[in-house]
Amino acid sequence: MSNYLLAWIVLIPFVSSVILGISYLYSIKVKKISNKFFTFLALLAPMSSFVLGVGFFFGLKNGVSEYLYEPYTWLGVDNYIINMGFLGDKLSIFMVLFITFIGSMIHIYAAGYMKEDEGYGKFFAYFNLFVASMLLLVLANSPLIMFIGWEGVGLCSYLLIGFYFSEPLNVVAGNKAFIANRVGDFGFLVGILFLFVYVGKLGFSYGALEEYVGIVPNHILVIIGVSLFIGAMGKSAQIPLYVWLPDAMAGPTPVSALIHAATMVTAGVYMVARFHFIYDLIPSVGVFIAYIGAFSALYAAIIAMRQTDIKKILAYSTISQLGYMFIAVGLGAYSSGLFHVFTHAFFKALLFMGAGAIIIALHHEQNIFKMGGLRKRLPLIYIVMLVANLAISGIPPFAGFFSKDEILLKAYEHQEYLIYGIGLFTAALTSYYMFRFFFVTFEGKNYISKNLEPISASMKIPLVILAIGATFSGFVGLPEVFGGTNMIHQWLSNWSVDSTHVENFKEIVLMGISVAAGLIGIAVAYVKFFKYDFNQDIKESGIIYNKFYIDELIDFLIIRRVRQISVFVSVVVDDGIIDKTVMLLSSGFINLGRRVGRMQSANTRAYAFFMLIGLSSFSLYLIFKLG
Amino acid sequence: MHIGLLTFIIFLPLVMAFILMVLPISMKLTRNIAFLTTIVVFLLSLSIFLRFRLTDYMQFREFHPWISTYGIYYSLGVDGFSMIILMLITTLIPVGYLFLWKTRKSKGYWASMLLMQTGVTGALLSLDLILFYFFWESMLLPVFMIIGIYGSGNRIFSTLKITIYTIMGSLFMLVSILYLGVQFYNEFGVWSFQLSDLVQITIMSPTQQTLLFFGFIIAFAIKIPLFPFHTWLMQTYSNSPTGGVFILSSIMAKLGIYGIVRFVLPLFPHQYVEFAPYFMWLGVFGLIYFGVAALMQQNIKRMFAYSSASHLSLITAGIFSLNIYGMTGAAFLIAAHAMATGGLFLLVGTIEHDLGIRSISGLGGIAKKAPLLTVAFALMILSIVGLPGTNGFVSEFLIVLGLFKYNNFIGIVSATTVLVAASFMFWMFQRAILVKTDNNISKMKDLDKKEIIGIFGLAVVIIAMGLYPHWFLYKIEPTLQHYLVDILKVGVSS
Amino acid sequence: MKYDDIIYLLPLLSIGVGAVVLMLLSPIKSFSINRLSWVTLFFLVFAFGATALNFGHVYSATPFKDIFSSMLITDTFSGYFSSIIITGGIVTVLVGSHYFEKANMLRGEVFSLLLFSVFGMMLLVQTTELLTAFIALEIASISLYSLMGFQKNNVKRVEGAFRYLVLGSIAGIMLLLGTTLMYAGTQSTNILEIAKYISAHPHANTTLVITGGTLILITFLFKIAAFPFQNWSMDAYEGAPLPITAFMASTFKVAIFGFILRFVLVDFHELKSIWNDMLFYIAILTMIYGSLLAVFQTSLKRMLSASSIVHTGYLLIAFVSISNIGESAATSIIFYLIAYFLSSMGAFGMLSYIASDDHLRVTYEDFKGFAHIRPYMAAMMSIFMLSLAGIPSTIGFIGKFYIFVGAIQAGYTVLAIIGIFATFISVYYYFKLIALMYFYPSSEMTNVPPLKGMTPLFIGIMALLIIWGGIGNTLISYFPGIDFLIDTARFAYQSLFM
Amino acid sequence: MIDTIFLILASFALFGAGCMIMLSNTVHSALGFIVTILALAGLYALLDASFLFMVQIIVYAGAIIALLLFVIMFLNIQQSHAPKEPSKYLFMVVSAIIMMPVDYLLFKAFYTITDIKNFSVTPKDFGDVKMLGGELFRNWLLPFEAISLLLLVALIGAVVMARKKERA
Amino acid sequence: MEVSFMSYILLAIILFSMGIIGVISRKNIFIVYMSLELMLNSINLMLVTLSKHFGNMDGQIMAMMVIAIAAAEAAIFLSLIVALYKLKHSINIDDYNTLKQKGTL
Repeated sequence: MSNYLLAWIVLIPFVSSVILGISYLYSIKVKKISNKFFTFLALLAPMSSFVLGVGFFFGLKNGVSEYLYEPYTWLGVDNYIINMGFLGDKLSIFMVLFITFIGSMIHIYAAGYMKEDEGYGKFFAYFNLFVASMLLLVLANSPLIMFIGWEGVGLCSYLLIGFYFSEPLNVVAGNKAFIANRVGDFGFLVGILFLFVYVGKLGFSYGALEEYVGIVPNHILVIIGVSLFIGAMGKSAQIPLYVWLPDAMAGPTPVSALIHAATMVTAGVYMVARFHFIYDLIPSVGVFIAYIGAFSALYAAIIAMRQTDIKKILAYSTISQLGYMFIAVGLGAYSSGLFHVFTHAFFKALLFMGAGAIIIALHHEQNIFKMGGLRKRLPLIYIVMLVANLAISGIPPFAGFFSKDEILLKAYEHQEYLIYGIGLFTAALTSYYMFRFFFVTFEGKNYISKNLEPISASMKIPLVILAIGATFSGFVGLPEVFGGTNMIHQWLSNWSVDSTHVENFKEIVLMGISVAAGLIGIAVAYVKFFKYDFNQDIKESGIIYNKFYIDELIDFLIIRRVRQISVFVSVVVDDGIIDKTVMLLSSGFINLGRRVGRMQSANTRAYAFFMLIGLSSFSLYLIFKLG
Repeated sequence: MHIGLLTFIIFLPLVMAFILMVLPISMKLTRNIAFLTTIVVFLLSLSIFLRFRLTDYMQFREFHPWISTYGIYYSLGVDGFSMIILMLITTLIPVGYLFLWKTRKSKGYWASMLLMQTGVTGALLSLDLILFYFFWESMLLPVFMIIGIYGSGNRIFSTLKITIYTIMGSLFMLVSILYLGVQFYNEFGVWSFQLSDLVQITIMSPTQQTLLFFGFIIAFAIKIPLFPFHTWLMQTYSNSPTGGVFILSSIMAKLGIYGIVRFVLPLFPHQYVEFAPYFMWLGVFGLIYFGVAALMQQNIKRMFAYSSASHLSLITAGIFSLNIYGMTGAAFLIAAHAMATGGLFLLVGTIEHDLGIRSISGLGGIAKKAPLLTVAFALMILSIVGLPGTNGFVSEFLIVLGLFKYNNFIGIVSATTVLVAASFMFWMFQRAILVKTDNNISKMKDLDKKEIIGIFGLAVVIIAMGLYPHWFLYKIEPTLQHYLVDILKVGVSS
Repeated sequence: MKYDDIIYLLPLLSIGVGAVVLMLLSPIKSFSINRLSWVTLFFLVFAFGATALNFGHVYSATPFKDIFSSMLITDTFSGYFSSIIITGGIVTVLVGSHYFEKANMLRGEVFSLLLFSVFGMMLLVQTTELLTAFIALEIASISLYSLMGFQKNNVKRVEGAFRYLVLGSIAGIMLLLGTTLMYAGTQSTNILEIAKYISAHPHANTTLVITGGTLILITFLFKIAAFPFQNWSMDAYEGAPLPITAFMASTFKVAIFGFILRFVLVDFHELKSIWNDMLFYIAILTMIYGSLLAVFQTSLKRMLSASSIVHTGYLLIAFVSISNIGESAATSIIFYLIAYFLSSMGAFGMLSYIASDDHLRVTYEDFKGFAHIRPYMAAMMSIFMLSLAGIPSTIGFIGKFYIFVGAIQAGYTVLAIIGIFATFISVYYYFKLIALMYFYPSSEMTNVPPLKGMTPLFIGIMALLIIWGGIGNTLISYFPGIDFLIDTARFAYQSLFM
Repeated sequence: MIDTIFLILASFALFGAGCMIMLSNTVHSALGFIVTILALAGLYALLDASFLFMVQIIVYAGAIIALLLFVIMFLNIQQSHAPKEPSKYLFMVVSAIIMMPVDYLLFKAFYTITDIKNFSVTPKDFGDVKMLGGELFRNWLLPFEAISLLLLVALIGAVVMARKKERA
Repeated sequence: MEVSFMSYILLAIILFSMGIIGVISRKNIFIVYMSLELMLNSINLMLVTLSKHFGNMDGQIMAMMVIAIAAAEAAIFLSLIVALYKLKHSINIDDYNTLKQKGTL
């Protein structure tokens, strides 16, 4: 594979997006263009990128260490030179592959999901723009170029959350996402700046950074590490910047599947892995990250237990699962974290798409307590959702088991028992709330059955493919205990830190414990919800249902205060003090003039008297001057 | 005698303005000819850009005696820094014309626009301080006319306010210029107001220099405007017509920055370095102050005024950062912000043209009626908030980097720029453009062909500058290096 | 050479003869105002031509030395000032004939008195003898009193004239007293001989001379309306008919400066610095007082009157600077005088052409939307306002530039700053008029004179002159530019010392 | 002898001037002024200015003051017309105090030339018409001519202002 | 005691001051006028004294001219007084205040 093709991985979706956007505008302004055209163009892009990605994958597999393509100097000021560079190493190609693959699936799914929508072309324009940005993010060879993709995906997220922009809530959610991400980006930017200032002169590609990062003083590295992680917090919805993700579910379901579950939110994990050379030097920050991840996982899981909106449940589960990933990368087990990214992409995309299918089928009903008994009526969906639920609950042999278990194992290995405990507990909670949702949706009694909307084939095919993926993708990382070779670890050997390994027996015991935790969760859910009676008028409420009132708290503590300050600044300080001072000075001068104007009294004697005073003072002056 | 290209660039609009005013032709013909004039000027300046050599000295010099008794010369020249702004001006003005096309104004409007162009390009290109002052004041008159005649609201008051405010500033500058000239005479025995001559003065005490420094700074600070000289801005922007606010925000404010770099920096290098930290802090303070104030504004133009002030404060911080990054970033942000803000004001102008003047709460749902306008609007906002991939990001990054190089803390504070603008811009976008409300917006029309051409040109440049900034930047660098190394003597990356 | 002497005296003579001729013509009923004004113009233009004969070089002569005992001098300096004064007369006649017709002042004596006034002023700048100067001043003043009090039914006129007369007499007495003291100090009243005496007795006690000079200076400060002798000017300018106000405010000021510059430069060149501290504060107070007064006026005429006080202040800045940088400061005064003359003569002239000071278009408000009715007139008016405000591209800017550079060079930076401050304030009241003319939709205006005839043409020429004086340069070969004006002023200065 | 005459005339002059500025009746003060003028005329004579002595009496007392009194009569100014001036003495005191520096300065200035000795010695025909006329037409022709024009202007002015109501 | 030059000068100065005092403190328009004339007269006295003091005639000639000027002024002054009296029916100088500045505080 030629190096320059790396650029095309990004360019194809980008160009496709631009063409789609222009044709969409053409379509609504001038002449209608058929959806087929959009579909064709939209699907072509991620698939082509995927094919290119596969090409690079084999290239790397056959011994090429990395592909590098730097077409031009992006920015060169003084001796800071940043090239527009694309780096195809094992990590990025790994990311490219699963992004384009999942992306293609969700494109196909969306073609069905959105087919009635009048913003069809626009949707795919945004979608491909997102894919392009995401690919730029992972393929960039420099943190700054990565930042372009980083913000690009944030923008697309904003655009897609507010896809139905006439509704205020959607736009508000989009804004929330963007601003929260911006808070993270602020941290990210500060991190980049520190890095830039300390090592930028020696080059700012990852390679150069890795080589020279040693010259950065340790305390600065800590700042850099934390700042960059703040960026990851924003993008990957970790405490405390997670607040946007549940609201982001306002977007169309494929968006939630692609962006807010499978790909974009994992950018933070990717970023930490990409900067592993920094985090390797500052293990304390790594532990901090792991703790943040653990608490996010637990916290989100707790909230998810009481949610009623199907997509909100999935959103919180996403936060929770992202927490697991951060546990892994925080502890230096980058490849384990990425393994979970990989498997999570499958089952979470599957969950969302399944949920989307349910929502479509039920005429945009999202409350799980208004569903029920769908098992027989949507058998395919039932099956794939079962697979996905088992996967997320960590039941072997589904994909989630391998990756999640590995993370718990790593936590245990690093002797972070608290994290391990939290992780384990969260695993139980996870299986509980997922099966709560599952049972309420598909089982139960006394539900009201409504007419179902038919689900199109283009929605079903990706479901099946992903279900297969969710089942078997775990086997690429089959633990050595089971005689497998963890291919992910092998592939990402640069990113897997060797650490003390527990004995096989202990490992199996630990696996057993986590599976047991999962099963306990399922059991509790079964007891409580399998025979859920829809007649009972249950209203979820309480502090957990209300997400610990965090949104209200933020609104009260930050947003309202900022608005008050804003009003204060513009009304009191600007208009009241500064402008008033200026105006007072000028009107004061005019008023002084009016007072002085009284001297023009048209009184001859007064004038003469005034002259006399002048004459007299002249004389006095001369008397003194002449001595 | 020899008349150079720069003279044509400066005076062609002036001559055309007079011809158009005197000839008894219709408004439409006037407008078309005026537009053609700006296009010609654009082509002329493009030829300058392409023939520009990569050096740090003044190029395309023109030098003729004017008032020889006082050594005042008609002296023009362009270097890397002014070339960027020249290109900016000559590119933006035709775009502005495309948007102003449909405004049913009189001939005087178009003549004033041309006069304004002469004023700004003249001020930009003159190297003699008196000549500079000459243009600097002259460009105020067309603004005065445009806002006063075609403005809205309390336009007369705000016109007088801007006039008096800016003239106050420039008069301070005049005293400083004269003082410099006299000092030069005292030292060398001949009169001169040439920049290249005045920098050679050595006999001034630090106190004198500091006072003169502030004499200049006040003039430029009012024009920019910096805190606390900004209160004219909000009223003027909200009351002036599209053309006026477009020129004011995207071009004239930038000339304030330009003035600091062109004149204050070489004339008072010591003071420049000495007071740089204060101005950096002032800039960063302004960035946040104006940003916060913008949040709750009801009038879009007023909000943009605050937004402008916020960004211009950042630019000011950048040029005082005493290293090449901050200065390059500032130069780049001048261009980026001019395009984005100019574009925004033009778009708001079309909204205003269709719907009349409304506050943010009086709008809403425009996106459905005018998707093209919305797309353009969004792009400009993205540039303003510094989204990577647009030119806004590159410049903000460089400025923040420059400040960071100076002092980590101020760098971190200035990095909040990514938050500040985003918060109010997106909120405004949500309320005014996207979300559907009960307001009657049936008169809203989407962009017409000319506007599409104009805004498309801007959009392409914005994206191109975001994706390949180096191509736009490398011609400035020698100039800025020259400033930093030879004049300020602080080195490129202190 | 008697012939040369007559040539030198021709301007003065023709004006004097003209005045007498007009006096004789005025009772004849068949001579309408129009015809009389043509006759007046003839004499004025003739005198101007006679003055112009000697333009362009430095000369100095005392015609009929034996007869007039060297009391009369014609040099570049006097030629310069005479031509300004004559131009002032021409503009006043052009503007005035229209005004007088409108204001029902059908008296031919007006032109006679005007010429007498011009004669007095010319004599003032040509004489080297203090008593003659006093008489010349009285000729000019008494003609002006009469011109002001012409419409004796109008209280404003008569009262303005009366106040001017009373206070002017006091000022005249100061001049006389000063002359007496000079005579006491030097036994002579001839400026040239006084100068000789002073330089011949460098160590003599100069108290008398200085006190006398101070008293003469006070008269001068009174006539140019400097603080604290400024109060009369508002009333006199307000009271006078507009063309006469124009004539007083611009031309008379020029003549006074012509005299005092000669007096101070020739006699007090060495001693002048003794007044500097005093004049320093007077300049400041004059500018501030004028600004304060002008800033709240509603009547345009009063605003222009008040602003003329401010311009006096600017001139005083240069006057203070003379002792440190003699030549350039004096030249800057001479230059500024022509700048101010053009601008204020134009502004007053325009005002008197389009307004009558009693009922039509008195205040700012009355000019709302004027630009839409008479765009060219509004443009001219704007040019005059801009020039008065000292905005670049007008001659007013160059004049101020000159003065402020001089002040800084002489070490009076504070004065320059205060001057700048006054300029800044002046922007407000000058631009207010422009704003009102342009920014309001056209309103109903009655009786707006048309843009045709000699008067607007001449005012237009003055507007063009202002622009030319602001940007004119030597780009066009052999076409005089600003340098030409500055050089002319410099020649005038140099001719004083021949 | 001269001393005595001077003192008498000076006190007359001061007395007249004092009457003039203090009396409230217009005609009375005019009479006071005449006293001063006549006293001054006497002083002129004392100073060998015989022609001026005559001019002073003829022109001032005879013409100007007569004209003034004529105007007062013409306008029929009664005592009742005279303005009420309750605070005129206060004004006088204040203005006299303000006037002090001026007086002092003038006095001081003139004091510098007292050393010229020949104050009482003058040529025989000093101040008579012949000498004055000769001087006037030899050395003072220009102001003399100018004065004639001034009088002409004053004439025109007075005529213009005193003329009856304008024709329309 | 000898009558010196300074005696005359002193007298003239006192008369001059009285003239100014008269102008400032009196409201009667005629007395104001006479005070002005008094000032002129005091200057004449100075001129004549100086003339004698220096022994040349210039002072006297100037004094004569001052008298002529005073006559010219008298003509104008009195005609203005007549005109004003006809309009205002007052000889109080303070009553002539038509031109008073308006709009003051």
